[in-house]
Amino acid sequence: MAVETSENGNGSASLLDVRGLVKYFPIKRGFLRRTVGTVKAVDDISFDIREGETLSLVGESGCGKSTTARSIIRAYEPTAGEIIFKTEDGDSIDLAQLSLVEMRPFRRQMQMIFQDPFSSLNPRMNIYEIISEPLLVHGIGSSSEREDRVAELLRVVRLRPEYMRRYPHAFSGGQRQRIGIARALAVNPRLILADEPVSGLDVSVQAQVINLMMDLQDELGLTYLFVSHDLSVVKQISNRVVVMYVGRIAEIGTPEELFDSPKHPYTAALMSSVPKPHPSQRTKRYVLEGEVANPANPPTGCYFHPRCPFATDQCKVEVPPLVKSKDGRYVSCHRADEIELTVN
Amino acid sequence: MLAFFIRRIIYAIIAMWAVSVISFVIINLPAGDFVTTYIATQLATGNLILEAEAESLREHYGLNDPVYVQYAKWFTRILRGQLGFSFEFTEPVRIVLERNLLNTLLLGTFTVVFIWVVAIPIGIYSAVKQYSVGDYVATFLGFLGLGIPDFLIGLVALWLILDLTGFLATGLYSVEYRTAAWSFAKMWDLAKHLILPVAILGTAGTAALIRVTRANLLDELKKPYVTTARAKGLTEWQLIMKYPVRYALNPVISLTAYVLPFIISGSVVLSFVLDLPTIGRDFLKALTAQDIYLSGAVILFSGWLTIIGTFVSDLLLAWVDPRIRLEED
Amino acid sequence: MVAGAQSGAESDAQLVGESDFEAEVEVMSQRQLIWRRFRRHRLAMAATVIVALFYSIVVFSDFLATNDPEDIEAARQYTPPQWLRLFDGFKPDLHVCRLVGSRDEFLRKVYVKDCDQKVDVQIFARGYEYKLFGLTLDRHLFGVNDPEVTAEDAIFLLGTDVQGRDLYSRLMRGTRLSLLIGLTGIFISLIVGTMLGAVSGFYGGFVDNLIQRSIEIVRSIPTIPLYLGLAAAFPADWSVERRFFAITIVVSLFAWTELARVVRGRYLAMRQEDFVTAAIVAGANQRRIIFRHMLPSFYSHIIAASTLNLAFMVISETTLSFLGLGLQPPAISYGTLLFTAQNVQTVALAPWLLIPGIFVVVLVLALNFMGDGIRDAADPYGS
Amino acid sequence: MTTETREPPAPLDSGFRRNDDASARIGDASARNDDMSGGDDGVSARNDVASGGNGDSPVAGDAILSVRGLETQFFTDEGIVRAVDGVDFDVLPGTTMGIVGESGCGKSITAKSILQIVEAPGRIINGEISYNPRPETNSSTDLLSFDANSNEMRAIRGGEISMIFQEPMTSFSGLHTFGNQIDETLRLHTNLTKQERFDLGVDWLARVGIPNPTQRMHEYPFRFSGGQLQRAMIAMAMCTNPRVLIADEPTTALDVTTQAQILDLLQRMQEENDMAILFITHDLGVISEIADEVTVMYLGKVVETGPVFSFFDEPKHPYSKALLTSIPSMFTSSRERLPSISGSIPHPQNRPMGCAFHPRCQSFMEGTCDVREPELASVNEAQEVSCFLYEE
Repeated sequence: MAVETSENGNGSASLLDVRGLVKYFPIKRGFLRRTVGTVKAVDDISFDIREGETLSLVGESGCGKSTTARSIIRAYEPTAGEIIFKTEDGDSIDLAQLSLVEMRPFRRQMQMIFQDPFSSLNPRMNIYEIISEPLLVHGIGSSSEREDRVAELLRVVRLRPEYMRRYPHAFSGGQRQRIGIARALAVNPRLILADEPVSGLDVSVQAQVINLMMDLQDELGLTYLFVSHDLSVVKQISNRVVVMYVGRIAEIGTPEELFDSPKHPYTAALMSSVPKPHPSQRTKRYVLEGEVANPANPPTGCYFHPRCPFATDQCKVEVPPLVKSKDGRYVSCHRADEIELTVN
Repeated sequence: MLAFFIRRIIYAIIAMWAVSVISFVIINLPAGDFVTTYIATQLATGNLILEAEAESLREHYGLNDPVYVQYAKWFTRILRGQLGFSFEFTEPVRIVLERNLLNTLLLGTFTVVFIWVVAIPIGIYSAVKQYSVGDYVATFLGFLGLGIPDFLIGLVALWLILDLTGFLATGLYSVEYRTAAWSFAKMWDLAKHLILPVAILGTAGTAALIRVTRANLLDELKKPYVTTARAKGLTEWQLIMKYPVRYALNPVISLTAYVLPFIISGSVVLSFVLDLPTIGRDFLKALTAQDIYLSGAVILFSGWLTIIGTFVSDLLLAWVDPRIRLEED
Repeated sequence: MVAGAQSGAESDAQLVGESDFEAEVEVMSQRQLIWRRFRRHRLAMAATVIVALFYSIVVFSDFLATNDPEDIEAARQYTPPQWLRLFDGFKPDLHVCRLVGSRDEFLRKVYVKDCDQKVDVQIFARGYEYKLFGLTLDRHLFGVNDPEVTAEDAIFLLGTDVQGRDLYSRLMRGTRLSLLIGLTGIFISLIVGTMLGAVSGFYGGFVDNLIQRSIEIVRSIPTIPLYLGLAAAFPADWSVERRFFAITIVVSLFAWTELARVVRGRYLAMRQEDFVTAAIVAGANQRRIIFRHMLPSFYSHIIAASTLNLAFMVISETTLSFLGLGLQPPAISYGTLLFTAQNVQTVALAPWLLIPGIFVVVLVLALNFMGDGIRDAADPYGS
Repeated sequence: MTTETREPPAPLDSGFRRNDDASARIGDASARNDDMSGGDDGVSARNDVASGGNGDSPVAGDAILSVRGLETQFFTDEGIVRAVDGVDFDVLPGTTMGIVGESGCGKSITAKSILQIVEAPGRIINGEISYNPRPETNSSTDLLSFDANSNEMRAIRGGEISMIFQEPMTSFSGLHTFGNQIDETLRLHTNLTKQERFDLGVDWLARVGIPNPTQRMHEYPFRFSGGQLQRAMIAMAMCTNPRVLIADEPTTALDVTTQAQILDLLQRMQEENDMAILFITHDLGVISEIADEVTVMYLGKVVETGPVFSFFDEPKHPYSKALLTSIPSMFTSSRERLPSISGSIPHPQNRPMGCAFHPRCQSFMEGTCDVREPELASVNEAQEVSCFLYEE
């Protein structure tokens, strides 16, 4: 599915270009651990991330959004596909082709923020050791320079530098998430992959972290790949959103486009399912029938067709490609141009 | 379930083969071959064996063959039921084993029953009334039972009984019943004699089972399905017995098949202290006399029994757990 | 939507308040936290003290002994224990009561305690010569201050055996040997277990499968018959040292499986942890991830498993030697000491011969409590 | 996907929590759902208990469940945790009371306290829970006067007041078939025969929208998906026709599309069975979708309670206001910086002096908020708030 995605004038604007990314996990059984099947966690997806923007991956659990992020940063080995990254020097390099050792220098340019503020910090290391680790492994600075850098980073994420000798267990969830952000910022990366960074936090703390992330983006010119299942958060933070369903992309668009005039029936259902923020907006919901498809044994054709009210015979056999629709949006639906969808 | 079953059978066969190799190695470890041992025993009883005769014996048993051929021959003989000759008892190994088989199985079975009957209620109580005095007592006794070697308990018990009553509580039968035919009187005599060894043999198992039951049940009691059951209006005991106890005991009960062979092999040491007429006692005699065919056979069969027991336990566990039983593959 | 919405922009700049944590907890490392949790475990603490005492016996066994453990005194066979008395009336005076031996009508030796005749016991008394840290010494913690003491004047705190050897001094020696076997065994199983566990977890796939199946097979072999069979197969004419190592290997034969299982399990669990992914993403290499991030998280689990293994090994040695299949005289261990009490009639005659059994039980219990305590402290949520 | 807005309820005319408009609202709601009307039951075994169909509006001012001064504490090794620290609220018949709060605010413990199923080391220390299934007769009983294991309390649990939980996957026993587990509930609370119980179970599975219900009765929970299990749990809770359903974060573990299905189902069940729902959640969006009344909790205390419209239109407590403005919604515009609440929730053991919210409060008044504890008091005929801003 070679979609020409890096547009908006000159192709140079995209920092990361994912083309035909595939990640299958084998299901192993039996005495000889034979592979008896595959979980198609990410099944041929393409999108790009432009410099300075926040691109969000949304979808329900098991849709492959986290796997996508982890494959991009090579925490998982992608099964197939290209991950073209534009380096600081302006070169384009396919990260998927690199060995893990070759990958190491590029890790300075892309870092990750994790969901669980408890398990993402090594409980046996203090804050200084945690934040300075990326500096240490890349051999950046002397130990006193690293200490200054950690102090600076702590101030950047609004924590007291004096606390750098303390251990993670002394901090609350929101504070730990700030520590995780400081670690990600340590090597001045250009791309940050945030995997559900606020879903482990109390709601009253979420806004602090989101605001911090948006401020840092403005101050440091960061690019975010933001993975979340929380559509409200996604709407708040993103420039563009990729909607995923069972390992495939349903639709790509700006939050306004997707939330106000979805093109894909799944997007519409998803948006309609989000609870309204005020009781006066209670409406009859568009309740999606049936269950999410099993990525180990997905249906034929469009994965969404068994639940889709608009499905035709074509949908049952033919996989819809992700194509540019008439008004310049990307949708993978055979009937995108025929059907009218509204979210309430 | 079928794939699971086949996988388990393959494991079991490999394990049984591994045990046979180990047994063979043990048989062949002592310096010299068994003909040397045989000559020595014969000499001790006053029989002189000529060098030629020894050589023909070696030929007959294939002792001049390469090791793997010896193993193959030995193994095929075992499979045909020819277990060899016991020098210590001067009769075929098979006869020696059969003589005390019943006693051994009786002792093992009663011990398993004893362990379940004592340990499971205590384990359940201990978990449900966590941190109560009874729980502490049970936990401490459990540790004690695990920490004291069987033979020590046996010795102390024997000594105390001897000291207090002047009665030497050894053996499984009183002298007058030792060779008598089975009768109610003999069974009653056996029952009296079984109490001490069963209790001692069961101590460690009971202690272990109390700990396992308690730990499993404590884990289960925290699970959300217990809260669901409570919210239905069940009484505390009804719900504990129906749900978490079922969960906690599934693995425990399925272990029955696995525990029996362990108890039989574990009875070796106690049989020695209490002079019980079991295969274990014969085994120990065979070991000290380097009676290789008998000891090899015991090691082989207790190993095989255990492997079969493990296999049956796994199947039972799979059977009681619908998640495994109904797995499609 | 809401009147009077607050402006929260500046509140982000608010720094972490001091009041957020208790002053005591905040700077503690994970190791300190584990230690603190462990200290709260009273029983485990007491057990640790006991284990430490046992290990001091390993080092100072000769210093603690009163008589030469090898000395045979046929004239003093089956002497009952002479309890150490600290006071004479109300006057502090370390002594034991003299035992007067005679023969009864069956010509058996009987001893009568005569507390009018005191045998003085002194601190740092001179006794038989021994080596400690390369020095030849003859001072003992306490004893009768005379290297050439006669049997009549010697003290036998825990009585004597059939050959009139001092059980107390032999027990000090036996502790040394039994614990050394355990320690050597732990060392072997630690190396084999952690290596195989690490390899199994790290490489996965076929290697993992092979190692896991081997562990299952080893675990399904009944321990006692195999131990006995192997021990019995050692030639009777082996030297004490050779037998020592052979028995050590036998007792560590099964102990490695548990360690391998623990290490592999922890390794696999750890690999899923986000902080390990974070280290990968940071660009750390394999070595740093394993040694800096993963291993420190299972130290305590390995220590706990080893402690429990040690108890198992002490029991195994004792049982084997008790049956005459493990260590053999003249080696002195718990097992060989109990070997002299194999017979109930002997026990009835000289019950103090079972005292080594009490040592075994106390040691094994202490190791169990300590191991459990470490495990609980290392992993408060259960493993 | 029509747009149909609900009218805000008419202003209430007295200090009483009147519920005159309850039936109107229900009628309204059923209109929204007429295309979903499930299979007509006809099997309902004992719907005669405290019946009162949709038409009989309850006598004014009577809550079916009224919680007063509830205190539940946990006696841990580290000290006493006051998980629920004096909680008051009322649940009116046929309506949904939403309890909203963040982690550690005691909302789940409050729910479990009502049924007296708080796990050790937790204990209910104080309080009164009046259950009044027949408001017209005014025959209320204090549930806390019953022993937790008494027959009376067990008859209430699962019979009169049912509960559903957050984790559908672990809330069923994996070793028993679903049929076995629903049968148990029916056996405890009805006198039906085995066959009748089975038929009723099948009927309820069908009603909550599970395909092949007869076959499903014989299946084990691991064969159900998460959403189906939550439906099955609702069926199990509803099969005894309870007067009150306590839903403890029933949609938190579910995806948003499944959440929508479950919320729909719960509303339909409420209409069909005329029961009150106590809905516990941390999600204000869910509250705005389903609740008629809202109670906001913070660190074991109620900070505000009142009708859902008043809460969303005119939140009184600074914490409520902050929550409403700091959480993004589908209607906040993109890339907008939201005001945020500073600091984090204290550990329940390090509860701040005075008003527990004062260290994070924008309206903090020194010398008052950090010294005294505010009481829950009426600020108008509908809302009650515990804040010194409203103290006369």
